[in-house]
Amino acid sequence: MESPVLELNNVEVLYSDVILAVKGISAKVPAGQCVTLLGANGAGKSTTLKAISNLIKTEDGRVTAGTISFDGIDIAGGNPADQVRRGMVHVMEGRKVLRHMTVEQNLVVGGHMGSGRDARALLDEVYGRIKRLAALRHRTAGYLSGGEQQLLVIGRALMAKPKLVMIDEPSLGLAPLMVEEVYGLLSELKASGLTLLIVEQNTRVALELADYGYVMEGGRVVLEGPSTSLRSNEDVREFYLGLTVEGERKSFRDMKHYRRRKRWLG
Amino acid sequence: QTTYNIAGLADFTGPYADVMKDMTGCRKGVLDWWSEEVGKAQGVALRIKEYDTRYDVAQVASLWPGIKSELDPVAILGIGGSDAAALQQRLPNDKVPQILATAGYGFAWKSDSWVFNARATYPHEVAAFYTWLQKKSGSTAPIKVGVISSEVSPAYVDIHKGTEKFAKDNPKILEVVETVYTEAQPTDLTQQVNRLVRKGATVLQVFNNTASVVATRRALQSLGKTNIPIVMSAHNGLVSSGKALGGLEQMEGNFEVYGMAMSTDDPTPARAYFEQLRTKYKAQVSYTSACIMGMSQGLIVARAVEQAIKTKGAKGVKGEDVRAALLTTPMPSERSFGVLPDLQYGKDAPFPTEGLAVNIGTVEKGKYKLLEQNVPMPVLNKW
Amino acid sequence: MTAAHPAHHDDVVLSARNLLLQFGGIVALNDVSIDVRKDELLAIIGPNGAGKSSLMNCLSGFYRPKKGDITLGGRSVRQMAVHEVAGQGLARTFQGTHIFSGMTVVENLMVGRHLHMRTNLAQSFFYFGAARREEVAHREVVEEIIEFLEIEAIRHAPVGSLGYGLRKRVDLGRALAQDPRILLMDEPMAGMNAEEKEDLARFILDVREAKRIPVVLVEHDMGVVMDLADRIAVLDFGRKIAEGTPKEIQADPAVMKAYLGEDGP
Amino acid sequence: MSDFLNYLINGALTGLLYALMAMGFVVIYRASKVFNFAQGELVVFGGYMVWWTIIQMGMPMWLGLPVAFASAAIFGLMIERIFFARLVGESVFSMVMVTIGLLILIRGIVLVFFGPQVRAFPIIFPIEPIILGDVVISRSLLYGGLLTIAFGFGLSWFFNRTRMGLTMTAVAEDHQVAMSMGISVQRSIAFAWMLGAALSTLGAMVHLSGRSINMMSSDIGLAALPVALLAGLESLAGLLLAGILVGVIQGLASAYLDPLVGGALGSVFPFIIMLLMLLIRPTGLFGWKTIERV
Amino acid sequence: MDPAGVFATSFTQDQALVRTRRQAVTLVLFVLAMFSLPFVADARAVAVMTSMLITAVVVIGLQINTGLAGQINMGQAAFMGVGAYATALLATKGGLPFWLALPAGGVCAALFGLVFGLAAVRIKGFYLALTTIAAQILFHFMVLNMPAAWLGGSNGITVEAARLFGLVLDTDTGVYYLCLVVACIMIAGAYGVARSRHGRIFAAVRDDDVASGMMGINVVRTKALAFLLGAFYAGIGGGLWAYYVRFVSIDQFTLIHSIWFIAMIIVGGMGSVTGALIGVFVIRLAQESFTSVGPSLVESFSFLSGDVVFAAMNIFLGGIIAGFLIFEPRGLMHRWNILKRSYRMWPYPY
Ligand SMILES: Nc1ncnc2c1ncn2[C@@H]1O[C@H](COP(=O)(O)OP(=O)(O)OP(=O)(O)O)[C@@H](O)[C@H]1O
Ligand SMILES: Nc1ncnc2c1ncn2[C@@H]1O[C@H](COP(=O)(O)OP(=O)(O)OP(=O)(O)O)[C@@H](O)[C@H]1O
Ligand SMILES: [Mg+2]
Ligand SMILES: [Mg+2]
Repeated sequence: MESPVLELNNVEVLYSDVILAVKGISAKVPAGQCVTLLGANGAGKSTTLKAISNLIKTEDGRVTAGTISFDGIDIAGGNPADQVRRGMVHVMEGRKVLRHMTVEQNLVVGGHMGSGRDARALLDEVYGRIKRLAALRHRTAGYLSGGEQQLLVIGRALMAKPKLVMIDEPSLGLAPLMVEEVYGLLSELKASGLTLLIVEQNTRVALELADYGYVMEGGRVVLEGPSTSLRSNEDVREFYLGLTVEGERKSFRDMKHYRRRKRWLG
Repeated sequence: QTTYNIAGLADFTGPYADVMKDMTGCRKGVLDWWSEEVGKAQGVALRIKEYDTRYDVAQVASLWPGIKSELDPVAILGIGGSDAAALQQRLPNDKVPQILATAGYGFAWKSDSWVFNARATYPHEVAAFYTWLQKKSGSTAPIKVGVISSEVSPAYVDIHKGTEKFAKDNPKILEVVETVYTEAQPTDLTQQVNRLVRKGATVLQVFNNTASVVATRRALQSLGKTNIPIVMSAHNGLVSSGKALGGLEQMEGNFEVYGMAMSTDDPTPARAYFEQLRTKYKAQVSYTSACIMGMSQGLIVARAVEQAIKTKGAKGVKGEDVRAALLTTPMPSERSFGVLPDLQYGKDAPFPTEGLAVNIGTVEKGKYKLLEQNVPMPVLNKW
Repeated sequence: MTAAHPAHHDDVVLSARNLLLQFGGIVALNDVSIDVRKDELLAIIGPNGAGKSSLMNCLSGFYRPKKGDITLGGRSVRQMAVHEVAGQGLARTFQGTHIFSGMTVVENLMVGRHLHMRTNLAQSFFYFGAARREEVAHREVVEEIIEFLEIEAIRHAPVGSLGYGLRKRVDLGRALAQDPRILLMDEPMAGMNAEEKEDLARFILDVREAKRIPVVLVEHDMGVVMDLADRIAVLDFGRKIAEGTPKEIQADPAVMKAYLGEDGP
Repeated sequence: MSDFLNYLINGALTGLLYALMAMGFVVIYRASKVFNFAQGELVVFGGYMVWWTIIQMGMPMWLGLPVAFASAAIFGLMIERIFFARLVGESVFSMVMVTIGLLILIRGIVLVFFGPQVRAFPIIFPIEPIILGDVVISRSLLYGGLLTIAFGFGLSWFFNRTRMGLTMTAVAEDHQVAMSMGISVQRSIAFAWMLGAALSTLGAMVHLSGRSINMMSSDIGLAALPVALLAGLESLAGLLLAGILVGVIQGLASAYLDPLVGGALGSVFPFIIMLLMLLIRPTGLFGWKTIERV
Repeated sequence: MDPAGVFATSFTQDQALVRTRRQAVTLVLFVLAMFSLPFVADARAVAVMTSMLITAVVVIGLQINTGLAGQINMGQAAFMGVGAYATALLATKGGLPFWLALPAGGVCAALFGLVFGLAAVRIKGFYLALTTIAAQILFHFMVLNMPAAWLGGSNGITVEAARLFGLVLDTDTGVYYLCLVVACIMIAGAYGVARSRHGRIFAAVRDDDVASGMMGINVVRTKALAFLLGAFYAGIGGGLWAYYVRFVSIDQFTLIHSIWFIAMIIVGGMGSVTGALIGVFVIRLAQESFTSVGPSLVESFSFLSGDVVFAAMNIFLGGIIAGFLIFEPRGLMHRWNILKRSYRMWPYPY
């Protein structure tokens, strides 16, 4: 296997000098593949992504240990703008569109690093990939529906002509059809050679797309493996896919009032 | 040897910062001179310590009790409004008189005061000017004046209110065609000045600040009406305004009026006295109206102490003795080397309201020049 | 925590009739009517931008519909301001996290009690006395909720530093602290994994069991909706296209097409 | 009638000067989301730069003005380097508070370096007014007004149409999002302050040409406030209209109402208009409407 | 966070401000020290403390309004001015004794503040902050342009010293005690408000006014109330000021004063009453010690003249504020809390 595009080595992240949110994780994202990061709320998934793009510095956080290398270069603590220039874009959680600007302006801003001349071509390419956006180009982004906003932020990331896109919870708050549409787009992107790192709560769809997955809990990686093996892991099935041992979907009605201890904690 | 302390209230970082160096330098110079040439014989020296108040009432109020206990001063030399505002109510208890550098204000026009001004109010002084101007013109028609003022400081408002009062009481002498309000730093006064001129103003009164004088002068220049003079006072006078316009010649034909010596090049006794301060007492100052204000304060207090020593002896002079000396003893002009006119304080106002005279200055052929001396001041009623 | 409001004879607690809501040219709600009956969980589903949140916002008084009427417990609340609607016993949780991030968990829940607190500013000023008595009394209610939601450990943690799931739980607690007559929840489970959804589902079920509060739930997770809901209403492009039991909805071809996709959940 | 025309035209031109001053606020706001309370102090600083190059150093205009602009821009850059570079990611609120600290700081700097004296400001625009019949128009205001209009439209085009302008607008929307797209928030803020300082210098030139400068000249910043708010903090072209509106109303009020009232009604009028307008349109005439979705 | 070993066993305890015996002792000692100050300290210290107390009352009001309820207010000096004028007028023209004139002045200021609070109904954020500057300008205009007989116009108003049980409070000590007692009441009241229902909804509205509305909080009323209360404090401070200087005039309450008040809550820390007190103390101390040191510097280094030394003070003060904003934007209170926390966690770094 060739050397991975992105590699994390024992990374620790500290917020406000007191909260240790990520306690030493190591992970690899090989070129052209899709890797997913799963885990409960507060496990430190978003923090990990923000550590890679170094957006944590805006939240009074910093990487205190470990290395993050992208294309073989250590980028920990680097400037977020340099990260984008090297070809890595971070699509943040919560569909952060530029709300007062139009869809097209959002895209143009996304492509601000490229040369002015191919901007037009790039714009057309994105409109071609995400047909819906073309129709919305003059709408104010803040008033779009949730799904449209999600497509927009992905489109905006593409405008930077990235090698690696990191997406934080792309299916958050999306209706089933919309989830399919977004993941359809993501798998097309993967097919076209883009490397993806996806943080997801919707484990089912994420594992369908991903080649490899990591499960985080309490700031550590507790489980990792190819997505097929994760999918058959008992704990993942129970806690992330919500399936019974037999593979039936559990009903939310007859929840037990206690919880089985997770094996990886024991 | 006895040293009496004097508290100096100065404004190095507020609105009067621009003139403070000369003012504080000169009042210190006077006290040094006095200690050397008058006090030494009696074994008395005067010492001043300057405090920066930013011309802020809060700062004065919180500083003063400390100054009082630290220095136990026999007098305070203040600048103007804010020093009076902060202390006038408590000085009768503290028994320390305060002498201000500026002319008096209407708001401080109270009887039995512990605050004293070297000069009467600005409206008094400008009224003397109008009276003189009318007489000089030989006509009996009232002088028509356009007032340019501003509301940024209550002191400015006080001045134009006083002027309007004088016009009301003396319609034969003065008519205010209009009072125009400007910003503190007016951009362009052409329209306003044009209006005043068309309403028949033959003089413009600008007593607020140098920037306003400059803007007014520019307006007159651009209207081609430089024959209409501006009258101003010491704090925004001909020299500083001329400097701000890029040259004294720009102020040709305008007037300045106040009841102190004028800092012209004329060989006056005041000038000679100043030269002595500079050379012999190493005061690092230049001869400006701010300097004259400082000298006048210094002289008033020094002469009052001198008087108090005469009555009380060299030791044990207190603030109340200084005040008593001020109230009882007239100070003829010679005693102040012509810096001030003959001066006699009374109990009914913090400034001498009668018997005062003003000087009028102008710029003639590009030179700052004393035009008229000892112009008597008319009676002005309280507004 | 007994219900503060007298039981209603009418079966319908909250009812919206023929709502019309427009934003400029966009019709967010078009002739939508729903009824929420006593002691039921009504789920509202629909594609993104269908108008679900808009409907919730109308019900809670945040948006004012152009046409139509809304009654809560028999009283029209259409003209009421947001806080007055809340005063009528309507509580809600939010799609994103709308939580008071500068405060601790306890304080957040205490804000929920605000509706039931009565001391005036002067009493607050002279804290000792009425104000303190009231604080303590309501603190007891809040502690019950804290215990119920199992968040004792983070009682004094500032919510700004909490993870998403806990924040959602605090959000729910805050709504419960209002002791509401009806509870609206807008996508409470978005961004949670199966385990956390199970937890929250359990709380929702408990709320209904213990407190018998009707709940209106907007949610995209079909598993949750189908399992928890008594009835489901489906919105699409601002119109209600279907309403019925989970079974009926799952079988409805229009719903399949508009929302679930051909292959179902 | 000619009076009225005079007040109208000069009011409008004065209003455009306010708009130019307000442009400094808006440019900084538009590219960094920071409302700069020290704008008046920037004007004073820029003004002193002009004074220093032309009067103190005796440079000819063609050299002195560019040097003054450059020094002002460098000053703006320094402000960013020293204060804002460290604050990226902090709340906008604390950045705004920094500008309040700056206000006090720049006052001190100006006092120490240039002293409190009232200084003559160079004559940049000829003093002789343009006289058309009864109408007298000040040249500095007229040329300044024309420049303001050009800058208003030019900057508006820049921020709304060009790629660079849009990236800066993105910074004003949300610092973190902008960063996630590889926009250098720091550079945007630096540019904003440089531009803001340069515009302030231009403003000082128009405002003070042929007059005088001292520390108190910063008051014009306050007078420009209602214009910025009336237009809405995001709108550059809108400033022109708001400026003219405020200028004309102020001019007419001080000409016709002041004598009636016997007070400076003209100078409070802009604030009253602003208050009333904001009650009707809370984000000004052309400002971004807040998008609130729950 | 509490030191180890302190547990709240009842809700009353859990809500109490003073939680350990040591804190209680410290508080009592502190109050005693304040009351004995005139006996142990020199006149300057008492005067400085008096001005600190007055400023503290005003700044706590600003803290309630800006720090707690999140409404930036650049007109606090104007509100203070309204209180000072109202107190002065009621005392001189209305002949009210000071214990009536003072609260009545506070009420007048509160009503003036309410007007801007009502503007907050629609106007938000910077727009609101900047409209409060209009308060400053309107106040100035009104005082100068009402008939002079009403508000004194440019003449200002002279106030008689406060009298209580035949005692005339015209000495520094008398005024100090007056300010101390009033400030104690107001500070205690602020703590009361901050930790009860009203303070909580102020913070709620600050953090998220949409959610607040849906919690049944009348957002409009709450914002108006925050302005009202903040202005009330300013008014009480203004009233004390009137009895302290015994002369009020318009130039005592300007925009630059408002800006300094804001600087104080920046330095102390937003949102906490204690922070406001710390901010007042630190900034006033810096200002006052500069003005104290300055004259001696000028005297002992004759090559430095006053214009340089004192101008440099402004750079110092501006630098202090800017320094705080750069290195500790959340104020001293925050730094103190972190220190406390790491001290209690020691030796574990996090
Ligand atoms: N800005 C911050 N300051 C302090 N602590 C933070 C901050 N952001 C996150 N944390 C803490 O770091 C931990 C990890 O948070 P993170 O957002 O990375 O979780 P996550 O796995 O993305 O969860 P979710 O699924 O809810 O998005 C949490 O405990 C959270 O409380
Ligand atoms: N404040 C608003 N201003 C303008 N348009 C709005 C506003 N709120 C909602 N809309 C529009 O109304 C429509 C319905 O939006 P709404 O948020 O109710 O959808 P939703 O069903 O909740 O979607 P989602 O599942 O994404 O939350 C959308 O087209 C949206 O753009
Ligand atoms: Mg996350
Ligand atoms: Mg929604």
